[in-house]
Amino acid sequence: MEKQNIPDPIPFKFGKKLKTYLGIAAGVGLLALLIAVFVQQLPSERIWANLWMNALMFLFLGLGALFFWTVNTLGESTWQINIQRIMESMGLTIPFAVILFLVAFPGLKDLFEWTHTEHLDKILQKKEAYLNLPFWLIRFAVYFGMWSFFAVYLRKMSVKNDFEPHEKYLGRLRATSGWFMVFFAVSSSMAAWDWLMSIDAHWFSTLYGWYIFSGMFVSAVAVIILITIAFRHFGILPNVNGEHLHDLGKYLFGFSIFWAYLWISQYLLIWYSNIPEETVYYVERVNNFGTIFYINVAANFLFPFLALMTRGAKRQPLYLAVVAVIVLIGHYLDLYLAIMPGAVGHENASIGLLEIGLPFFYIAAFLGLFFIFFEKAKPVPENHPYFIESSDYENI
Amino acid sequence: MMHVSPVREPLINGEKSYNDITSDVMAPIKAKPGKLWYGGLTVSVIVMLIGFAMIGYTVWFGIGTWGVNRTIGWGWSITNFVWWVGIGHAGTFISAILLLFRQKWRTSINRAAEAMTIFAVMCAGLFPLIHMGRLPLGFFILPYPNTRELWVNFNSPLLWDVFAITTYLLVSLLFWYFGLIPDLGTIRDRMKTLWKKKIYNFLSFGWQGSARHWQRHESMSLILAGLAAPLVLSVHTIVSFDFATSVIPGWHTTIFPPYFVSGAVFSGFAMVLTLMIVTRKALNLQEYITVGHVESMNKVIIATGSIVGIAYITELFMAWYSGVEYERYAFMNRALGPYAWAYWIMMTCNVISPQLLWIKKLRRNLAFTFVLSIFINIGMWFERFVIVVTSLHRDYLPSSWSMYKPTIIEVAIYLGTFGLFFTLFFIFIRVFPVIAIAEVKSVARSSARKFLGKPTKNQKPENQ
Amino acid sequence: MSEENKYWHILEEFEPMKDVRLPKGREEVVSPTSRRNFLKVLGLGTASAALIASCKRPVEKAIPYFIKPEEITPGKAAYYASSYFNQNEFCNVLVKVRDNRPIKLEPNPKSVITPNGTSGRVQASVLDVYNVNRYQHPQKNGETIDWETADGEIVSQLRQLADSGQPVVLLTPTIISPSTKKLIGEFSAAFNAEWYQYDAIPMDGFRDANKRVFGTTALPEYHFEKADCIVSVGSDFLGTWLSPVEFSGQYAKRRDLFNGDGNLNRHYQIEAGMSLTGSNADERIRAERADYGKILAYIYNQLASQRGIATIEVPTPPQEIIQKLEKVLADLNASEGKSLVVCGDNNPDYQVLVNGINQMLGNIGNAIQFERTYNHFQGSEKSLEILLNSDPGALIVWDVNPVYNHPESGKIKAAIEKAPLSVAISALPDETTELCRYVLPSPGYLECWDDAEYKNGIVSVLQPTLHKLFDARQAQESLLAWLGNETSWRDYIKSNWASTYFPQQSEQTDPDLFWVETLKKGELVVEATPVSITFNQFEIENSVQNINAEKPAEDFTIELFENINIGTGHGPLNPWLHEVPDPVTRIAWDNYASVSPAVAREMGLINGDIVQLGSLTIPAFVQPGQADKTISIAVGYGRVKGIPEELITGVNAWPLAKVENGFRQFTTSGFSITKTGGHEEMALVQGHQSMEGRPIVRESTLDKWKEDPAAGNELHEEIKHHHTTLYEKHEYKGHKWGMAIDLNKCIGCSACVLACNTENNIPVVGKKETARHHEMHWIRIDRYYNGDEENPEVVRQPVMCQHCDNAPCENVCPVAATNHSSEGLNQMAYNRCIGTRYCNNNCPYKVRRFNWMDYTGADAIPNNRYDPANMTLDLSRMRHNPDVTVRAKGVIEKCSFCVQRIQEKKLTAKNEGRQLEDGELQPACQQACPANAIVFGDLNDPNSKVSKMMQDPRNYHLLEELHTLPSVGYLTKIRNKS
Amino acid sequence: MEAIVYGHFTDELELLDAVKALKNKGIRIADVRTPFPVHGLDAALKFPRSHLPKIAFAAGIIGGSLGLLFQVWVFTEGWPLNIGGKPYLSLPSFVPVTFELTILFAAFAMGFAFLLRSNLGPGKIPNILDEEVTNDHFQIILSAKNNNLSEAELAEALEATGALEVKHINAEK
Repeated sequence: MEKQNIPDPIPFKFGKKLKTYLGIAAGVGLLALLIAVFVQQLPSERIWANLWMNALMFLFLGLGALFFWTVNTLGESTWQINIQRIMESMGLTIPFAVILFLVAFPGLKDLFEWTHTEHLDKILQKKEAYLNLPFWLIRFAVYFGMWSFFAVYLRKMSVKNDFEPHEKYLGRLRATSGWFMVFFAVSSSMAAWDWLMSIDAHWFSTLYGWYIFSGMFVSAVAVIILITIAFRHFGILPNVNGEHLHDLGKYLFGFSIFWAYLWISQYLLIWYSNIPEETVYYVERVNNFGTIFYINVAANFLFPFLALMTRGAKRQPLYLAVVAVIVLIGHYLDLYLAIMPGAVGHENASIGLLEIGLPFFYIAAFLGLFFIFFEKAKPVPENHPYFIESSDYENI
Repeated sequence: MMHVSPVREPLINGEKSYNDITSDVMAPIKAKPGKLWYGGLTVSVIVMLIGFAMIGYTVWFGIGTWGVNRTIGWGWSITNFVWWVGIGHAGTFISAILLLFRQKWRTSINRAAEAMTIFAVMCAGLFPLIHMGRLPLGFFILPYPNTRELWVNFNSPLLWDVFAITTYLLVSLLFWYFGLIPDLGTIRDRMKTLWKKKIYNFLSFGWQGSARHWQRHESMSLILAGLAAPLVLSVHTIVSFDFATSVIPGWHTTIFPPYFVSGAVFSGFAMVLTLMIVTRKALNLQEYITVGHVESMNKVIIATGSIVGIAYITELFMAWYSGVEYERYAFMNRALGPYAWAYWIMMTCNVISPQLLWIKKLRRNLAFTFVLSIFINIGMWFERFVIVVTSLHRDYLPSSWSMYKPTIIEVAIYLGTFGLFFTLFFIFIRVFPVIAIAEVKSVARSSARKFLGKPTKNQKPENQ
Repeated sequence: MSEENKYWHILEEFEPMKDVRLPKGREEVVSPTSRRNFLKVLGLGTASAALIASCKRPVEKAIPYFIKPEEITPGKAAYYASSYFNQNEFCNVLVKVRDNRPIKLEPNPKSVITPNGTSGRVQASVLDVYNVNRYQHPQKNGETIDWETADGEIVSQLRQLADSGQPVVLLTPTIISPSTKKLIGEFSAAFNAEWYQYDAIPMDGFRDANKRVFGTTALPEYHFEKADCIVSVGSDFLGTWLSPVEFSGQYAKRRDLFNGDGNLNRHYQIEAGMSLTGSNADERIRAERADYGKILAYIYNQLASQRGIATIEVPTPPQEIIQKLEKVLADLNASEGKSLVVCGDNNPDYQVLVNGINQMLGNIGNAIQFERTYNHFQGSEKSLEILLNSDPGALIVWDVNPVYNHPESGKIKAAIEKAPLSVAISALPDETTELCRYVLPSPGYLECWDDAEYKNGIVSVLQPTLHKLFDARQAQESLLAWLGNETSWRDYIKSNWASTYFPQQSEQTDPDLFWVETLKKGELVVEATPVSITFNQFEIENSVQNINAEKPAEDFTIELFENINIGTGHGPLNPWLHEVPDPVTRIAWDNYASVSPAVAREMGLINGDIVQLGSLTIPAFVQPGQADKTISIAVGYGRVKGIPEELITGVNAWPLAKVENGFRQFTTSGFSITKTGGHEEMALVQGHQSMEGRPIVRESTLDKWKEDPAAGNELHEEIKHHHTTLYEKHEYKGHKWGMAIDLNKCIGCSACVLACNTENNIPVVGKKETARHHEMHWIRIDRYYNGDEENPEVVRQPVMCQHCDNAPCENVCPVAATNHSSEGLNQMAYNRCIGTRYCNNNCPYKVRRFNWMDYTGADAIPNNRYDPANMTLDLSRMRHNPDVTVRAKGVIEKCSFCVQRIQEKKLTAKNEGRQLEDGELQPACQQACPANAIVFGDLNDPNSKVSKMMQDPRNYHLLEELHTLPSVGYLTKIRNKS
Repeated sequence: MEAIVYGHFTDELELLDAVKALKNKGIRIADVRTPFPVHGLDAALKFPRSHLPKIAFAAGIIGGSLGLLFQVWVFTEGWPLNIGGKPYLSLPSFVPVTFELTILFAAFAMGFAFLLRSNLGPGKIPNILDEEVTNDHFQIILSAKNNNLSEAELAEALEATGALEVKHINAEK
């Protein structure tokens, strides 16, 4: 195929207009929160649960992107070089997620049954060696410390290569990605246990960590897709062509299926042997959160599966964007299902102003930070040896 | 053409021209087989026949000739089954998933790997049949219409296996053979003797390399890959269901599906390495299956091996975290009970040893890789042994606890499947191209710096 | 129809008897048939008839199946009242007969003595009839001869001897048959013959003690149900002592918390080896065998001094035992007149002390009564000595095997060889018959006419249910023949009854009808004159002297005991009895020397290490709770003569017994153990002894129970409360079968196991296979130890298929061979099973059994049979229950809740147009259980006993936390200990 | 067989240029034969995308739904059995078999479609003009019939693109 001549990139500017938009969005979010607290006077656990849920979602986007970038680096793949800066900048939001978590900390007692050390039943006493606040906090610190470190360091290496191109930076990128992968493999699961699974303190599932990871990854890809399409639209990333969208689309498609695979694996196995200590988790969700339970599967599996089956679908920007948005909402619901039944309970939990409004604040915060970081560096790592290769390949 | 960055390591060495590729790969098919080959084949056939004899013995006298008992109903038979199926995952993984991920290095190994897959699945498929108490009535597991309108139990993971394994075998065969067609055409046109030409012509379905055929062929391969990728996952997932759906501590755990799959790919790649490192020497294909390929495969091994390792640890931790005494005991018993040795062999071979591959030198060291790959094969066998036997031998009621020791019969049957496997493999390397000729050609240019075409009589010198 | 002749079915009815009107409703008494059964019978029935040409009813006519004889309906079972007696076991039974073949023995619920259940041996005894090793013809010096010549020769020789005045000796086991006694009397008169009775494990010491203390040799009858406090010094009264089946029932009555008043008895067991009874005790006091005397004397002294009776001078038992005894004494005093002290030793002096103690406690007349005294255990060592010294001219040995089981068998051997005429009357070849010149085959008891007076005034009948399989003749018939008496043995009995018992009763007015009615009932109870007793205090002192005279035991003491299955040696030819693991050690097919863990550790012994004990080389077994200085060995093993190779197991321990001042004793001291270095793998079916702290058998104490009936069972409520499910339970309209097992009543006797074997055609797999854990039993009795190995507490749990409503096994069968019936049964379609064993793996209870090899010969492949115990020979196969499929190689089998019985009873009820009554339908295990620990019934019927038991706060389900929803419930074990 | 002209290339890039050149001249190309799939060739020849994927999709749907419906029928209509207390319609249990049948049908339907569409199959006799095309030669075939040019002209045009060993096969021969 012949090369279409590519226009020069329009430099990205985090301008006033954009800032005001984000400001408004943030305002809406805060307003929703204030109304929930003072006007609706919702039960405290529901407030905390929402803060917790959104903080997690915020983290997932950054962490997922960081994982996506590192895994591609290790795979020596090239197609993503053009949009690598998006992943880098998303990763840099991780350190700021800490604040959002800290905001929710006062609510830990409301969220986690096991924090009530004064009355723990037999099972929880057995778990106390792991599920106790001090140790939990230490782990919290370690996860964030390491993730932030990797995010920042990797970005540094990547940017350095722009100015003084050198093999060594890429070497470091690869090596560090390797170490990150090792740490991530362990920490992602453990974090899932600590922050989500232990909400239903008695319940346990070995698969849980990987299940949460798959959801995280899909959400991150969805966001990457949205940003990529936007930047392409505004000519910030002119090199990005149908092939890149096609690949991103494939990832969204493939990993939605992967998520579904883990979902059915976990559900089927628990459904099959029907042992109370396990079924209790699903019984609660099927009986009292039925609608969301099924919407979750539909939005995160059936929809993307059917919508992205064809080649054209994956290459059509607008179409792809719509799918990405829906999947993103789907995984927000997935998170809702993971947290609310345990933390809030079906009497109090529901999707209202708070659940719909609050996310805007976090979206604003996320995008704001993202734009700041994206602005700081070149839109593409043009000195990356695979750069040309990345702009010129084709999906057979 | 797609651009390939100069920093990349060439996929094949020796500045091969298209013609070189054809003749190099076809060399073993044209040449007279050597002593080594005949020797190998004879040994394999003998071992295979002994195995079959022992199967006959088992069917005749009953499963009582094995070491299994009222407590441990499955011993080596199912261990071997899972092990072989696992090995049978590399091929399709390589040619399907790596294709989707555009890993070009796969082209040199996918053909042989797929063949290996098919043979391994054949060996695997034997065991669920043999381990039946009433093999002659085995056909009951098929939902065939009968006068009693009695159907099978679609709740049973064993039944799911029947469908999964069959589908996997058939689709892998299809994928593999359709990939072969163009190369068979190539061979046909190089064959001098008429009867060989005729046979290969029959096999090559009349391939003539038309652009339209190529186009369809490519698009079909892609879709087949798209279908095979989830299929690969599903097969070992369903195998893992055999255990995970039960209520036995150590069997019933949700992480099994993904963990079995990565374990399967892990062991599969190990087996591919074991075979390839020998084959490339024997058939002198070093320039096609390069150290680079070995390294790439080693990377997959680290990845999958680590996933498996994490799964082990997750299981162990969750057993404790669950606070369920049966779970806790089951895993305590794995690590410290009478079968602890098996557990630690598994741990050493599957989790610890692959970590050495973080060192680039070792990744690229053939001898080391070969030894390691064999370690992994052993380790993965023991993983299945640990899961099957250690979980069963001490389950809920201590009154029924027991121990298991295989009999010579079981051992012989297991070895017999090796006989079968290698018999098929030896035949394969003689009649089919071990490397996908066309696919290698399509990536050859990126690896060679100079013009590839072979000069023809009336070609102008400056063309060169 | 009336309850009376529900089962009652007798042979006279088949004989033309104008003078007797046939009882009405005979057709009903036989069970209904179904098409399935009928076809089976045509097959199996005719086949078996063809196999054994002489297989006929005692009526002198053959039975062609083509013309149906009026007394046989193919596929319908008939039941005949009869009795089983062997040494220490007596049961009134109903013999289930299908197509001319007795196939099952069931307790006779009308019985006065054993209404509840039977022992395991009784269940297994049906197999003895179909024993290929039986003598098939009379023999002389090993040559087959016919009866005429045999009789001729024997009689002439007897005459000569009678004339020459050389003593003719008749050596029999204890005879409790009044008619036989009468006949023997006539015989002795005619040939001035001496008659001696011989018991392998005698009670002459006991009788002697009674003579000394109470002035009568009678064995009193015991009423364990009357005792609040039972103290047993080495007496295995639930297993083998005196009348175990009877005692089990009495004992269980007082362990019943469900419909009992919670007034449990308290049971102390003082013993050296862990006996079945000891393992059931509320408190077991571990004592050296050699200290029994001292302990009894100590108890006596304490009680005496408290009552101001003269105490006696004796060495005291070890200190720690004295401490433990305080509680015992307290309880004995507390329950004066309502207690019972028993001792299992044949040492008269011990028994004297026991009598003294019971006298003091006022138990005589309460728990111990002299009205209906026991007639068995007539054998006496003293008389045997007389015999041996009288060098007899003729020795007629009738169904006893002293050459094998007497410590001084040498003498007996000599006597037999010396005697000019030696005749053995026996069904089976053994060490003794081997030596006799003439061997006259006698039939099994299911082929015999006889009567039995087990207890004074309770007379039962035995009637044949099968024509004699071989050219055999009852001993009594021989005697009649030799007396030249033409009357048949049956008529002899009949007339004897007419003269003896007919006058004693008033119900019947016509002697013939009386006879018929008795045969229907199987039993007659007449007035018994109480034995008057005195009490001689001074005898106590005498015994004490003897006890003082006991030289202190040095080194190890060996105690021989009778194993509940194999008994004194009549078991070895019965594979069923071999294969049932011992309820305490859980070892099948072998005897072994039980040593204490301490000793084992000290000597580095593990189970199966061969040790040398005096003349004996025997595998050792480490038995928790075993006294350190005592080694227990079961007798009855190691028989070699006349036994097929594969059934020769274990070691003959009889030689270690000894005769001591006129009594046979089964304890000897002065042994040392030496390791030979050899090792033998024993068929140990349960390798792990602890529950690992899992809530498998839940127990509590009586006091706790009184506060909270759910004591020890708190988990049940908790788990029920946490039960969640992702799918709803299936509806069970109509019946929903369930079973409740009262762990407090189960004594572990294994009768259920043997009943199940018989009912369900369970194959026998032999020692090797059992050792490989290929055993096939559908029900097993798990045994766990609690506490220290020194003297652990024992809990038991019968486990069979739990028939879970959420059965993990059903889910995974690829061919749906196992699934749930509409009545809640977890059912197996053997024909559909392809033997993946997946169900077995997935069964948390591990109750499924797999046919590892062709144990039954039911599979199509030739020359692959694995049948170490000859259970698939044509003759042995006659035992099969035609209602139950014989499983082929490679299929899974398991407990079916005796579905064939369920169907049968449902049909009966249907035909009679009524509802099934609760308790009418009993699976084999429940029916055989002498302790009534098992209750089966309809869970949908809120008033059924089983439903009520499931509602009991003590009820729980095994592994209920898995939500498998079993249909079997267990009631917690409640120990009555302070 | 109709009269055709064919020429060889030894470098796929030259082949691509040649194809484009001929197309620009408006010459119809009967067939191009290559030893391996040349990227961009189908674009240069203006081939429409293949329909095989659609066939696979359809077949997959059919296979899957057949599988599912059969299982549902067996457990609810055919012979409803109470198995382990599971509901008769135990959908999660039906997932694996349904999935496998989907794949099986899709794969094989497509395989056969490929053969039929390309008129390939066991024992089919190809019409090989030069055996080198399965080795290292790239062959353009022009047919006089569907071009309104003479063989000579076609040959010329072919030569012009730098084709080697241009050969004629005449109808008569």
